[in-house]
Amino acid sequence: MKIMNMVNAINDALDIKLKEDPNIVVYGEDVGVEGGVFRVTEGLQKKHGADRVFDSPLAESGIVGTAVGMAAAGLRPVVEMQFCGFVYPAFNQIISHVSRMRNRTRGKYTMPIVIRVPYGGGINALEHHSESMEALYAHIPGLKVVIPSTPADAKGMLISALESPDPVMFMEPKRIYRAIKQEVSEDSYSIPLGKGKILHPGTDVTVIAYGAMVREVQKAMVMAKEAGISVELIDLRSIYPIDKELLASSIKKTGRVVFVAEEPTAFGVGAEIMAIANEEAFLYLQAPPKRVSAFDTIVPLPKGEHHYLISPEKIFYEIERTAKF
Amino acid sequence: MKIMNMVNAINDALDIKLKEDPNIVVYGEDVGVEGGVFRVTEGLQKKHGADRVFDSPLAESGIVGTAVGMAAAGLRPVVEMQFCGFVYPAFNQIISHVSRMRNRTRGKYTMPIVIRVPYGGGINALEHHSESMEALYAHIPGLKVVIPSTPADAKGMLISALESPDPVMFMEPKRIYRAIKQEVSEDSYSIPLGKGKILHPGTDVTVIAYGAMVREVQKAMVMAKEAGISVELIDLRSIYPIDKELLASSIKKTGRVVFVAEEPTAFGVGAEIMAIANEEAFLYLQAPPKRVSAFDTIVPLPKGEHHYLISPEKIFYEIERTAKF
Amino acid sequence: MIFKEFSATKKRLFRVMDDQGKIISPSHLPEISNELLIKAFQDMLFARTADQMIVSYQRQGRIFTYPPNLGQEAIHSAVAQVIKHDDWLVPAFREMGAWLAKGVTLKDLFLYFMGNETGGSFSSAHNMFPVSVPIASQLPHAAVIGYAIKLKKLDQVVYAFTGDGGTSEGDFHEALNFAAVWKVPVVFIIQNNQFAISVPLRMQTVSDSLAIKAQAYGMPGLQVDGNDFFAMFAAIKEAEEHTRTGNGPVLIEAVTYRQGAHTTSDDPTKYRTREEEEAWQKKDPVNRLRNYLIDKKLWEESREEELISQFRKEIDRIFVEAENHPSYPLEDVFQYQYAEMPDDLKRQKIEHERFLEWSRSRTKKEVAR
Amino acid sequence: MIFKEFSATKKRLFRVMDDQGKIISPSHLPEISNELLIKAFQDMLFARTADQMIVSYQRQGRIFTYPPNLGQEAIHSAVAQVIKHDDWLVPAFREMGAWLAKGVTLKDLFLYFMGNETGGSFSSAHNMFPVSVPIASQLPHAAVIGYAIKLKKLDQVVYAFTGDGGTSEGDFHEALNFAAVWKVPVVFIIQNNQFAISVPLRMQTVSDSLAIKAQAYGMPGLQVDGNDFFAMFAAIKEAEEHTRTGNGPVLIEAVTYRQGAHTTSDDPTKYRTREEEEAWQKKDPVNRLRNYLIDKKLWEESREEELISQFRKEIDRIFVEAENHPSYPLEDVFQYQYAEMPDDLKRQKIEHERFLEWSRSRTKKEVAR
Ligand SMILES: Cc1ncc(C[n+]2csc(CCOP(=O)(O)OP(=O)(O)O)c2C)c(N)n1
Ligand SMILES: Cc1ncc(C[n+]2csc(CCOP(=O)(O)OP(=O)(O)O)c2C)c(N)n1
Ligand SMILES: [Mg+2]
Ligand SMILES: [Mg+2]
Repeated sequence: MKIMNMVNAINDALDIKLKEDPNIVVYGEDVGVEGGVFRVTEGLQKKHGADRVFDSPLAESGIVGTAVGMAAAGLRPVVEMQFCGFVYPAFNQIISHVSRMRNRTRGKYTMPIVIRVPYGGGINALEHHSESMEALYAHIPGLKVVIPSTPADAKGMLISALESPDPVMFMEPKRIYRAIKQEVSEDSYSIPLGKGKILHPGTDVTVIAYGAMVREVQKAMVMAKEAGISVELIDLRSIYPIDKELLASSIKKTGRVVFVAEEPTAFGVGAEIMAIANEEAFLYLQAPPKRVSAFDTIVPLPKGEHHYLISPEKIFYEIERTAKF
Repeated sequence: MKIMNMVNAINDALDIKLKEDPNIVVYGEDVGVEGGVFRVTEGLQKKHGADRVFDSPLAESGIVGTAVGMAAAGLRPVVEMQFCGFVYPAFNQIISHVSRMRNRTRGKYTMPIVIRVPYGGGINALEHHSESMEALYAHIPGLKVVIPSTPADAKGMLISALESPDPVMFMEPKRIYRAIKQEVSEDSYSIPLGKGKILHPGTDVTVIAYGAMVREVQKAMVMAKEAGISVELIDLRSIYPIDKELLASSIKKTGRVVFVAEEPTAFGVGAEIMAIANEEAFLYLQAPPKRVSAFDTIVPLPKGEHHYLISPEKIFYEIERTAKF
Repeated sequence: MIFKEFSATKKRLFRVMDDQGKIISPSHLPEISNELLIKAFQDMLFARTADQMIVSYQRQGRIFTYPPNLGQEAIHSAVAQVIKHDDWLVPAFREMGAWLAKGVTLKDLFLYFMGNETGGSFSSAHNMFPVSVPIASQLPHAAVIGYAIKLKKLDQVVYAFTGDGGTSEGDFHEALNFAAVWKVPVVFIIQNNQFAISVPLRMQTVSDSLAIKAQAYGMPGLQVDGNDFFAMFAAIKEAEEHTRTGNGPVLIEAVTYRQGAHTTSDDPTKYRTREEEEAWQKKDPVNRLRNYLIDKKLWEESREEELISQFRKEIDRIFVEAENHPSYPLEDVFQYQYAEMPDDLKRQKIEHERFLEWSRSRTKKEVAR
Repeated sequence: MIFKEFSATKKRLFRVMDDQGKIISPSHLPEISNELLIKAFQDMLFARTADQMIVSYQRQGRIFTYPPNLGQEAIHSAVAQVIKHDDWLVPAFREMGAWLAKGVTLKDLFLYFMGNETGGSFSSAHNMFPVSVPIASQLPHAAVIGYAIKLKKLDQVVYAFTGDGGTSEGDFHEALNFAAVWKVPVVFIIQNNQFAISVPLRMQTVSDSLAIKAQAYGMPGLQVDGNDFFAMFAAIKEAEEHTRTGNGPVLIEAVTYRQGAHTTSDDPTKYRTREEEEAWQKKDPVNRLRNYLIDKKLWEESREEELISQFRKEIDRIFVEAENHPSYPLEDVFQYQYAEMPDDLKRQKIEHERFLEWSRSRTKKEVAR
């Protein structure tokens, strides 16, 4: 065991798998010499060679598009998109090829590609640097979309992603890249994709969150506890496939749902959670499932971001309203 | 009044507005000489000149990106994306600029751009030619996303779009481009964006649809009537802004909701409808709101498409199940 | 040396024979055995026959949309004669002759254009990508198969196709740049058939040629008469050697003409003149090579008729076979989307099957009434 | 004629003065009045002073991330001297001197980098786009402002910036192609500062130059010493005349060096050597022009110190003003997203205000306890 933050944990997972699997290559803008703008790939080029960990030209469509060719030719590319706001140029490659090559070729070519995407707000960033667009990927058939909330999960989930026969959007909540430290095993271990996790059992309200919002919910839970509300906290971890079973059983127990995320609200992940609550546990619902997510506007620059970010207090406010409904 | 199909009606709207507004320019791949692969812009270049209706190089990001420049410089570009499956290269321009320029520049530059997108399945098309990706656009703050279901609506809604101060994704259900004919006024008239419409009042189940699915629901309603189920049919028309008021009042009345769309189900428009049903009418719901939409797979080629398309019978099946819940 | 001599920067079109099939530049006539030459010609005939039959099947409503290859066969045949079993082919969608060389069966091809996914994977074609419908999006794939080849030290090269229209897409640019920077073995072939659907080349780009775009990436570029089999063969050969020996990618612009419609749903009379079409028909690649072969006594017109009727029988037999191929089950819509089907998809399938059962029993009841 | 004489195809860098500021090609010395030349130099000094102060404000934690301009000022000043009031500027994010010429106020600039949207719109700058963070995505905008200019028969040209890294993006390609095909008045300027964050040019492209990429679009391309004010001024002047008179777009590669970090969060020592940095410092554009001016008795070192201290006072005054600018209200998050706020957004705002009210009363209660 070793104390790691999420950056260390992701780096460790990459390091381990680069050693284990000669087909893995890691590339993207600045991931080589520089080790990535968030230093996530730091040291990997030195250790594994510039053939396997390297910089690419500044072209996201090219980065993902080349990954498609590599995957078809038997490699396992891990590409970094520098920020969630810069994945868009690669959308055509992601939707038209990465997500559907297996289906289109009836399994002849598969796409074991991991696309790493630092995402989310709260880091006083420039415009286009704070986006949370996981819902877009979750709607595209053929992708897996996962988001860890702790260093230990990040490592185990990334190792799973690096063993996944199908493409994975591995979204990294950059706000907590270095904010959370914990003991993480130095071994190679994997956490299955597609499974959520009950972080805290409770009886009154099911709160569903992921990524950086898990920590915010945990802060809100202190207030909830004071107010005598028992919260069951679920870390969704996987946006698609989504763990309906876990969600259903928790919602059936509590009858109340609060969903918390950084994404813009309309047509987001939260909507799917609302749908699931109905489809899976309609007769158990005692209050309308509630979305606590961002306004349907662009993320403001730092000076306005406090208006926009989801605060623990707001989460508590909605938990309380739902509990009292 | 004149008998028109949707192709005629859209052409007519463009023609009228090209005459009225000297700032409108219409361009895209094959829209000039050829009049578009669906002949929607047929004759417009002859009438309005090659300066205002013209072909562009084959580059969707360039097409939308240039529209941004034109809009900032005071024009009103109407661009055609040849198929919904070919918008993806333009995603970066749509998300990073079209949708947010007004907000980023605090209104200094606005984006009165109409992006026309023929979409949907059921036309025996090649791969990538049958997609229904409206949910992706609906999730992006700053866009309007509208879909007509009749020639008359298409004309009135397009005229509104061409007068909108903000960007509109104008999605055209190509399956019914020529399938529905009706009397359409030859005048300039507009139908406000953001408003749905009750096509058929009813008391037992609210069925919400748009685009080509409206007609399929109408077929299912014949069966429902036979089965003694009174369906209230809402044509959503606008995906964003979404007409929550109309939805809420209908759902409160019937207590039952069936949503019908061609899109893949997970994280789609249907999820938002499920959320709205809960947020707006929780206490009135008598059955779990139901989504009747496509599997979360790519659209099969024509020989497999019958497995995938939503049939009137399936719609009826779900209406009945919901009515009997 | 052709790439040097006719470098795109010199604005010279590389040709070996004239429009009638007379050799105008004997020094550039590539070495090619008579057998291979005759095979190359027969390949062109076969592809052309299949192509024309598919168009007529389409008119009969027996297949869906199809993009005719008529007039572009020399390009495909040149690649076909050079490409090796382990080499990769990354197609656009209009180079049937090259696909056949990679082992695509006619049956798969027919199935695909009949709208049956079973065919579209081209399962029998080793190291070949599926057709790429989103224009130019296949080029980054091609670029980096080359990287995998380099990394694994394999003896392979990649042939990648795009059209003239495809050169306008950002992916064209990104792909060529990646390939050049990473110095990988790829032969990029632009089929400049003068049109992207209805849009003529001059509205696509105003560069001196398409080949000259190679300059932007620091790779050799060559403009070739794509209707001249010898020129194409020589160009592909040299490109292949250049790239296989570690010198990085090359770009070939094959100047040709799409004699047919863009696809079977297109009507070219809307955007081009009969005169233009006729002018290009005079440069038809099959006729040119035939003239040459007849002149050299390597071919007789009489032989051709028989051969073609043989081809036609064979093609039709396979077409009927494809028509009788079972249409695919519901299962197939689901099973290939992920390696392991997510629960959600499983449930969608089960729910749909439940509906189908209900539907069947309902129909029975209706019938019973 | 520079564009002909030094056409990118000839692989010659256009320079007028050497690294010390000595004129090495008098025939190319552009006509420029002494007044304008001194203004150009003072513009460079001002921009550099502001730039350096912003970096130090950032170190003090008074602004957020900032991309320093150090070493690239000659390019911006050359544009600043040529650009007209009605001309358009489409920036990337590292050409402050050009922004100031378009009327961007320092206060807006500071507000923007302090993270206040109010500044980011650059409301006082006529015909100027906001900063474009997604690399190269601004270039298609620039391309087609030109179309609007043509259509409306306006007397305007567009200046568009990108970095060397930006040339790899598909949008670079699409934009230049559109502009050339539509023959619109745009001057594309690549600031080749040798790096895209940590990635050196040779890993970005292996073309002979960036200017030569113009070949791919059929437009003139010129590689200029971007640290040579005279060369830049002459190039921009000629480009402007060329494009304003209806000859279509041009591409200028300005060869320079980013002397500072990529942004204030970057550490260049990770990816480049001290030697390299020092070699480029010797070619510093401000020093070169200063040497020239002093040599020509147009400037005295003594004057500079005073001027800079004056600049510093002014800059600091405005900076403090920006710091005291009211932070923006909740309203501003919502009100600019659409012309007319959709009901949904209105409700989100109202709901949030309700929460804020609850929060305030809760805090009061806590305090009361
Ligand atoms: C990204 C994308 N945009 C548009 C289309 C529609 N489309 C299909 S073929 C074609 C023209 C292609 O022209 P070219 O590259 O010259 O190839 P050709 O058809 O002439 O062989 C277009 C616009 C598409 N398939 N993909
Ligand atoms: C589409 C996109 N991808 C990645 C980034 C992150 N990024 C910001 S600046 C930069 C490098 C830009 O290099 P260059 O174009 O040479 O401009 P310079 O910074 O040198 O002025 C990168 C990769 C971005 N802003 N946009
Ligand atoms: Mg073509
Ligand atoms: Mg740079």
